[in-house]
Amino acid sequence: MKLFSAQNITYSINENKLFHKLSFEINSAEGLHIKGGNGSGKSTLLRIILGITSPSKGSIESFNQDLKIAYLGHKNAIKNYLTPIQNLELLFNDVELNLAFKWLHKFGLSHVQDELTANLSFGQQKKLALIRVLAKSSELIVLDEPFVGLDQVATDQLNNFLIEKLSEGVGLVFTSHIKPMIECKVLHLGRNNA
Amino acid sequence: MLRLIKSESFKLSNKLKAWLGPLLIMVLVLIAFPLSIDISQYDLDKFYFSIIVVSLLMTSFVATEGMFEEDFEDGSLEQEFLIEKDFYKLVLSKIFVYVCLIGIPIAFIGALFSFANGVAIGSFAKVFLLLSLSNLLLFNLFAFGNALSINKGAMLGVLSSLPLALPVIILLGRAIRSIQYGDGFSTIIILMLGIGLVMSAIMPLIISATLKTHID
Amino acid sequence: MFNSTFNNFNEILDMGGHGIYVWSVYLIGISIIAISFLIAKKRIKEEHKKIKLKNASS
Amino acid sequence: MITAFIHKFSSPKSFVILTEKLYPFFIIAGVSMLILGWTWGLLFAPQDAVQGNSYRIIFLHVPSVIFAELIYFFMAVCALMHLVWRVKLAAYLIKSAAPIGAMITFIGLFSGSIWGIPTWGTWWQWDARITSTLILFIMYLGILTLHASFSNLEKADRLMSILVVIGVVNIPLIKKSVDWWSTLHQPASISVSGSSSIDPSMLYPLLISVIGLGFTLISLGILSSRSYILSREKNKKWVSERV
Repeated sequence: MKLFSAQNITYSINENKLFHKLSFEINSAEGLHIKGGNGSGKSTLLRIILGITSPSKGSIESFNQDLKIAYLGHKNAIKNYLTPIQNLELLFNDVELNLAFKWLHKFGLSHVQDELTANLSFGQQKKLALIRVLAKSSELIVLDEPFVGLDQVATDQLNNFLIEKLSEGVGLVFTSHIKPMIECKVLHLGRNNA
Repeated sequence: MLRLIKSESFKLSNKLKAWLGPLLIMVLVLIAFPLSIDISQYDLDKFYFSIIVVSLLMTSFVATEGMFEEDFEDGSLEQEFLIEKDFYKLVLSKIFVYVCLIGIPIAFIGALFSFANGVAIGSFAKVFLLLSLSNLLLFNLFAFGNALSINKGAMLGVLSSLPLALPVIILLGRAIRSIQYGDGFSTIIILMLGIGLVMSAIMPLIISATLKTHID
Repeated sequence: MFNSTFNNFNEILDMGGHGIYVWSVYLIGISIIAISFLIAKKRIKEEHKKIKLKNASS
Repeated sequence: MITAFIHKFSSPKSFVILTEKLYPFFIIAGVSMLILGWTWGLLFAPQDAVQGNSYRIIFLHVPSVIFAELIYFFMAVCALMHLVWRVKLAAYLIKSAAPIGAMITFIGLFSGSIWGIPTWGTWWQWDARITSTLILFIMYLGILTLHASFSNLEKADRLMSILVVIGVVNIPLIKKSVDWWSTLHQPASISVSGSSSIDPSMLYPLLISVIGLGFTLISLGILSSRSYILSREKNKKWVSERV
């Protein structure tokens, strides 16, 4: 099932073109891996897919307006003056909270769950932020560099989770420097827009 | 909406600096004023109001500083956009929470100090009502200034929203006069209430558009 | 209507004692406007220079 | 359809070409009318019965104050065009008009101040008009500061437009409320010569200076918008071809 299709999208900042005339499709049960060097516009492309940023030219067509999207960008969207538990309580309703706590346990964050998030390490904060995506039921998952800062165990956990979600029919779009263990289409940025 | 009000008040009440700070600043400014003049020579009750008005202006600015900055910097705004598709409800609940948790206590302090300085006790309720209403107006305006400047510091926010707040100050001055001379108070309160309601409905629209521009 | 109100140059300068106010206002006002013109022209020149440099390098 | 129409006639390129042609007309008309209006006003118009010769400041003061507000309204129209139809040229025009607006508001304020010394005996009065003009001046500077604070210029354009539109709603409010406030304390200290009763020998030079200053400011606007458009569009083909 088609979720999104992009036609000839171009994005420019201060009249400098970041990418030029990209076209692609996003389907459910299918992964899309966006590759590209620094500053090639990977994050911006994700934000265009999400509808946060609008492309300078071209159009994004969404086939389901009420699509449930789970997203984690390079900003963690967690409050560092709250504890991990408080953060999760802000994000989830009572039903989802159980699953969220399970992930907290799986990621080995249980022993710091009542510390201030500001005192957690970068990797721990990243894991906490990932729970936002992992514990929400969604039809499309959008991730910006999800593997950065994760140890091997967590990387495997995340990979397994994503593979499982793909088999359940969830769409997936992500950017990553590392080659993931997930079978997916690849979109290269920064090759044809020099 | 209820979810937003809940989470905003939870966040604000966990940031001691953000809600206790403005209250303390209000008290300190109100203390500083009598110290700066020779109180034996002046009737404080004649112009103590003016310092209440100015410190209200200052404090409500300090209070709204960083209203959207944190959510913008840590990416919460983007996440909220994915849920609601705009920021109207978020802004509305933020302003509501800020007025309740900071605006009304500040108004209370102001009213308290006004009758500590020789204003008749009978007008305490009037002054309190008046200051609360003007805080509703000021918080709306300063929220706009802070949304414009977002992470560029308070200075820019003041510069862009303080001119908008001047009519409110004049209205406030007029209302205080009417308390002192006992005429036309209810007309002004109704006028301010009307402006406050209209502003609370429209300002979040504008602020929402401003925030959308920022995350774009 | 078109007879000068003033008889000689000194009267024009003096303007019945108000000369200093009137003339300083016009002097400063005109110079501010003139300087704005100069700045605008200089900016155009600078932009032209930048674009020429860019054209030459590409 | 409207959008297509607007975009066709608002390309920065055609704007630069058109205004380049119009510039000589505006600058010649502006400067010559200013010379005419001010010579007439300063040397040939009769003395004011009450204020003596100091009233001659009016021929600079009144035109400046008129354009201080007109430029803001012009900016507001541009801001709406930018927000509704995403016209880039409109944002460029706001950005180039704002410093000119600030400049002319400053001239208006300062000429008024100096005029106040012989007339009221003080250079500043808490009068409704003066106070709201001062606020207007600060608003111009605020707009410029806001635009300068953002490195993403398209974002800066849109934020600036929002502020300008909100500001234009605010201007009549400020005027009304400041009027209300100042009449509380004292009757308006001076009304700039009730315009209906002004003598033709003073009115004509005043009108000529207003129109002359208008043309002069338009030509200044043409220059400053040209440099700004060049700097914003320097990566475009038409710019490199023109230079």
